[in-house]
Amino acid sequence: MDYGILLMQQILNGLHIGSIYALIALGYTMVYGIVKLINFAHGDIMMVGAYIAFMMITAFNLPLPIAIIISMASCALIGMGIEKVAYKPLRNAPRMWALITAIGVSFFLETLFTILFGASSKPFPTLSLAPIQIGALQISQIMMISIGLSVFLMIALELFIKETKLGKAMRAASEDAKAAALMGISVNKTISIAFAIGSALGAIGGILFAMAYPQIKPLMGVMPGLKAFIAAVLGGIGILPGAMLGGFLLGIIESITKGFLSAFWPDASLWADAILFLILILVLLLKPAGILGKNVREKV
Amino acid sequence: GCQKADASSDTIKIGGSFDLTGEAAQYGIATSNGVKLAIDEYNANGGVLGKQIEFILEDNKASQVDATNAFKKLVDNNKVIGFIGSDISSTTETIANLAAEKNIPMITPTGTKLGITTIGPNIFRACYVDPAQGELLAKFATEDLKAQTAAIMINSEQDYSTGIAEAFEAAFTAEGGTVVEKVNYGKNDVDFKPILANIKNANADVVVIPDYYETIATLITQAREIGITSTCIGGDGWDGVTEKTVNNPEVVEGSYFVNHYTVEDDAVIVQDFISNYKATYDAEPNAFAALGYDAAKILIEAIKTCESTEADAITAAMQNTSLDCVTGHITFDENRNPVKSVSVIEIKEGQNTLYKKLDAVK
Amino acid sequence: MLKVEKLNVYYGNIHALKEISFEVQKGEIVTLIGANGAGKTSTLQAISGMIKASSGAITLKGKPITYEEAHKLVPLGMAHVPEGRRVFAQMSVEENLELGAYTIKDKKQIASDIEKMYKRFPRLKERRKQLAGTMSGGEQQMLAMARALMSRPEMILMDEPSMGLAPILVQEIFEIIKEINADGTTVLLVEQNANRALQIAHRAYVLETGEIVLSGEGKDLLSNEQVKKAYLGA
Amino acid sequence: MKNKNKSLIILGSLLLTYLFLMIGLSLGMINSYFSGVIVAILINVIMASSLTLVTGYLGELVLGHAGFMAVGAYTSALITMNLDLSAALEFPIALLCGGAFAAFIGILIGIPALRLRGDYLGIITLGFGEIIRIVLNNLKVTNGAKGLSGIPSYSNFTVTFFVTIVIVTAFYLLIKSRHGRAIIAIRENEIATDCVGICTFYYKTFAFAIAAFFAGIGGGLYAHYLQVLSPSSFGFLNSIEYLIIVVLGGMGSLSGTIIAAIVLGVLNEVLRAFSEYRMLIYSLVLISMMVCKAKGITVGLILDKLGLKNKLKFRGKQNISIGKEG
Amino acid sequence: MALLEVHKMSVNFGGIKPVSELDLQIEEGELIGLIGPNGAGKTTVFNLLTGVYTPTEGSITFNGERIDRLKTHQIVKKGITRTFQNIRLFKQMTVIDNVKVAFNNRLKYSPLEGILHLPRYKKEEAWLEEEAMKLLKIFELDKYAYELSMNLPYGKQRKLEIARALAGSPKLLLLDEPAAGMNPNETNELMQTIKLIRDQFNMTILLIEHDMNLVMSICERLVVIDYGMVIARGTPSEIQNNEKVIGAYLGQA
Ligand SMILES: Nc1ncnc2c1ncn2[C@@H]1O[C@H](COP(=O)(O)OP(=O)(O)OP(=O)(O)O)[C@@H](O)[C@H]1O
Ligand SMILES: Nc1ncnc2c1ncn2[C@@H]1O[C@H](COP(=O)(O)OP(=O)(O)OP(=O)(O)O)[C@@H](O)[C@H]1O
Ligand SMILES: [Mg+2]
Ligand SMILES: [Mg+2]
Repeated sequence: MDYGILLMQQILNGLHIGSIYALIALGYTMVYGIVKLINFAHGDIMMVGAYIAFMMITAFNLPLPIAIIISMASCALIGMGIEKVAYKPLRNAPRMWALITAIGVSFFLETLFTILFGASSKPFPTLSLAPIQIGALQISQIMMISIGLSVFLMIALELFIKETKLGKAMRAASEDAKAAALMGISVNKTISIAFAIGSALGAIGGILFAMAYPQIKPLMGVMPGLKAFIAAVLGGIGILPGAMLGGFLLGIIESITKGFLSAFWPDASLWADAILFLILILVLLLKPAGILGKNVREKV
Repeated sequence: GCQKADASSDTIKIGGSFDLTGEAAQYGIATSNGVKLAIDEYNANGGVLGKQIEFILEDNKASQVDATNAFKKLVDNNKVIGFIGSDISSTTETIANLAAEKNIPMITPTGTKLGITTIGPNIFRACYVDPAQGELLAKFATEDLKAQTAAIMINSEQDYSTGIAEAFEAAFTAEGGTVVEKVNYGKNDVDFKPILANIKNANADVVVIPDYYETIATLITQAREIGITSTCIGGDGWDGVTEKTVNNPEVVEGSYFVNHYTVEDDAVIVQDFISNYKATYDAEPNAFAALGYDAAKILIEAIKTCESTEADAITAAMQNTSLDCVTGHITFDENRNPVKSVSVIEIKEGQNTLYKKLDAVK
Repeated sequence: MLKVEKLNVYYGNIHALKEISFEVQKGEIVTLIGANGAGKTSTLQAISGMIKASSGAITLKGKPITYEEAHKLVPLGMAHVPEGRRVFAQMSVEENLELGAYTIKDKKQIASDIEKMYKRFPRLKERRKQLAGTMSGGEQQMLAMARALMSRPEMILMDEPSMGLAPILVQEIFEIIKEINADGTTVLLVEQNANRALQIAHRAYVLETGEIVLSGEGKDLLSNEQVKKAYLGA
Repeated sequence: MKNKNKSLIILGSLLLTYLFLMIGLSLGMINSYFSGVIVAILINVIMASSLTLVTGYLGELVLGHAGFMAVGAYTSALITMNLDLSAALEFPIALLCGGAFAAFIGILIGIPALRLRGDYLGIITLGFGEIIRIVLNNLKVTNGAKGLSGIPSYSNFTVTFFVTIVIVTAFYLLIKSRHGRAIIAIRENEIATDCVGICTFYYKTFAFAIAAFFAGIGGGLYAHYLQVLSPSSFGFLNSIEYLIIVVLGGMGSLSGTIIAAIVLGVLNEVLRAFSEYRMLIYSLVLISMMVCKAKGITVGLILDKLGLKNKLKFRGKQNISIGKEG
Repeated sequence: MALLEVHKMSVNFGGIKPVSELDLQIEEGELIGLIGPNGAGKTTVFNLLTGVYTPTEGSITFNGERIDRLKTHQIVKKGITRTFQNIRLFKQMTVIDNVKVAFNNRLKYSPLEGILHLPRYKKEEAWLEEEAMKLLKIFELDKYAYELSMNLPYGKQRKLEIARALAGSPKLLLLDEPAAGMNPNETNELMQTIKLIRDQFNMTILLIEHDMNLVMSICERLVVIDYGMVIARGTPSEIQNNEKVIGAYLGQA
């Protein structure tokens, strides 16, 4: 067996699932960046996005791109709505309170969709694009779309946050909402926008996920949501390039332990998640603020 | 609320508990639908012992604590005289302990873990145990598919999957075959490409995938995508997979699995079940639903036979079951596992078709 | 310019401001003095919308703003140098200044104003890329002041702008206050440095446990025995 | 003086509660279902009050508490399954060993983990919790995914009731001691705590170990109540469940935690009949409870508004100040 | 030998060198003022002395022992405590508990003794209550003892910080702008209190302050720093007339 090819193939696999983690993690980070909320419902927004696209395609026979746009727009609205109802009242409360509300929202969306669509999975229409063969390597086209999209969106968002006025306002509002208001920044508006962007990103992530693993079900967002959260932390929570890097890394680590390591150590995939978490723990011990995180010391 | 015991109650109360909201809810719901269908049919025909059957269903969201509370509630508050459930093995085993202690006749439609029924003389099941499926698959692979090499994919967090895999490996080796590759994955995995690379390299005659249909659908799609062409086989968990692959039916084409029944079976009971289920739930009945239906039937028929609602009498009657069911003609062995025939299903043109029937194994 | 009538503020059960009424005319420097916990900060915060008044009426340029959200007051020409500086710690000095000019559209004006601030506080120019949170206490105080001025306010509320500043800068700050006032900005100033504050103020109010107990011209209060004894440490 | 009286009253009312429940139980008025629900709630009380030591009092986010419970559960179950002593002897031994081993693991994990803060600590504890679960899933002694069965049924109502009382009391007293003060001080301001000469690292690890110890005991009770164990009962969502109780109870309030455990436990049972709609209602209740909490709407306030504390004077919008950090 | 001896101490934060080659000596019982322009590095000196930051170069000797590599809590045990420029109280704890926490190192009972209310616990806690109250009385905070510290007005919070620092029974007390946010009258009161504690506890005190009235009237010696380096040392009157200090810090009054 050619291990080099195997390793390359596994890295490619990792980049694929990683790019989806990255997209979801970007959404996470948008929201986290402004309200410092670990939005446990983000994975479920992703599920909602996938379901909306599914409905658009199967029930209304719309073409995929239009379905994606509708799904993103509706998720943006849903995200803003959730923020208004469930998070805004807790803005001045201790952070862990909002965390619990987020969990509540997550349960709510999961159950609501179970009731609406049933607990069992639905086959999601895939694009049957033939994989591109480069030598012994196979590259699926959906994968290239996912990777390209996540890199593009990361750069666009980073520019938005760092350079635009609105982006700066978001950062200011996240640090000290009251002081930001004294600058004339409408904190409510900024937060709404962050949720809209984050949720729309979640929707894209959900659709790409559904296209790659063509089943959707109400609990589909739980694991990717958790992984995306881990990715965001790994890269340095609140940092957009970090989220993307974390997502890719996570995907690669996963696929290498499961697919490459297991060629030498048959039980590797039994321990895959443990290995993943161990790496995460090691990284955080060496870099307590994540890979790209700056450990800014509190001025005393 | 806390009700007083009412011996002269005018209904016969049967309890059930399944995962209706947890991580395996799709299976629990299908099973409980089968149960409900059977009970509704009995009630429509006048019930049993001249009384209507009241089926009380409690959710346990796949949690052992919830299963315990649900069962105790059914017994203590609702005074059920028999119990059907649960779906997955962990909650079923939890309940079986309690049912043995309280001596409530119990039958699980789908709890396949080996030790469950030996917990007490009143614990039965409608499905076959995991090892039996593994052995059947091994036999089928060597005899019918003439397979010499096999690769196994195991969901290591699921005792159903590990149980079948272990038995398959033992039997397959005993028959002279070699297991050339074994890979594990977790219950939450969706990206199987990494492990499939190894399966592809192994290039075995058959690939054994003992898991449930939703995972199978995702897994096998990716397997075909990366160019695995081996024949795939599996257990009863596969029933339902064709629905999940309607968009790309070619991925499961030519696969085989052993099942409790086949839709092609023209026995009246099977055809009635299928049409009634479709009419009631607007969905195809899968093996879970069929087993739920049979479990209910076995319990109710036992009550009918012994003409009593007394636990020991029902248990004895269940032990002596000899009944035509959707999943075949069922009798019980001394460990209260069903002895029934097995259908080998071949997926052809996106449909489950009967390949052959195997005799009952023990 | 600013009119406060019968303002009441509660924190839970604490009645922090009791029926406070006062006025600031256009072009004036008015100062509020009082002991710790008298309610000076609460007054400023209620005006700028950082906390909600329980009752009372506040008008700015004749427009009622009692329950207006804080961010809507900036376009009306109000700025607030808050207690405790509250600079954006994770952002650079320059970004802090840019945010001060959030409501200003004219990019050229912003750039020239930033230069102006750098001239006033050379230390800020030296540290323009440093994260504001790592600056020393006094440096942050300068930044907070500069940031508020960036919006070119007509009315500025200042909460202890000289706190933690070196003596040489304290002089500087009071010079700046006079300067911007001369340029037409109305100032409502809260200061512990009552001596200096009363010297530059046109008028002053004395606050004691949430109530206004005394008011008058700055110079008059400076020689008021009661004030001397209580606040000037005579 | 006042304190003595208070604790006597509490003790008395506890005993009365117990007697009342026991009589109910023996007369058959309270059946095994209710006593089962009570036992499950009591175990949740233990789990949540141990978690609140770290999350509420120390102020650190922990997302892997179920892991410690698992360690205690498996350890104690393996002991009682393999020891051949009388129940009265082996059960306490098993519980204590379970607790001790969980505490040991807690220290092992705590030493590296506690160098991190906030969400990073949260994720790292989540990681350790999952690692524990995966280890249990792959070990031979724990019987892997199939889990353990045939564990003796020792956790009856009386045992659980008194163990819970002892644990909660111990927590209460610990919080009131110098150690408790140090732990709370760390939550309030770590740098200042350091600067008054307290080794924050030691006290953090200490809190973590104690929490793990009691979670381990909780796990032991759990194992001997259910009689079967499988690794999947100790996943991430289980940890979340305890966190919900802690936060709902008010973080750093033992009585609140107990009340929340009871309310959620009862809610869970009441809603069971709604099957599919159960989680929908549960989640809505959860969200509205948190929103009400944040708006300061509490039972006390409602009583206030109803005039039970007479003064009904409405003072308009109030500025309720709450600490920013949790 | 001096109580505190700082020799060529420097610190570097990625290019910025807030303190460089600083020498400082304090004799037992002295009351010294550390002054200098904003951003001169005064607070950083405190952070270095208390181990919040570790010096990149140089040494700190306290009471004959090197302390520059010790952790904060170890340094506190050696006898240096401090207050903060930005108040850092245990906000949600009562006033008295704020002080009690700082007594922690002087208590010996174990967790088990605490849980079981054994005699040592009772004895020590009773002593603690008394001592903490005594300290609060000095600062006239006793009537707020059971209020949450965050509900105190600013000036009282500063006093509580000093009380808390004293609870560790330090040999050297570091006060960072204790009079900030106080009006002249309150500053006067504070001055009296500082004098009082120095006499009563025979404490060595190093204080940072921008209020010249306070500094000049109670400090025996002043050290002036700018850009992390000492630019002048001397008695208040010497400093007041030092051209360099006037130019950089005092300004023409
Ligand atoms: N967030 C709050 N929560 C509760 N009470 C508060 C809060 N903020 C202020 N108070 C109380 O309100 C009263 C007035 O406080 P305020 O801060 O306005 O006084 P101040 O005059 O600015 O005092 P200082 O000179 O100390 O800054 C004080 O008694 C204070 O304790
Ligand atoms: N963690 C840090 N990172 C970068 N620069 C820092 C850091 N801490 C302090 N500085 C810089 O070091 C210099 C000294 O700060 P320090 O707080 O010691 O000043 P200070 O003398 O106390 O001033 P003030 O009187 O204004 O409080 C400042 O210019 C500050 O910006
Ligand atoms: Mg103030
Ligand atoms: Mg300073």
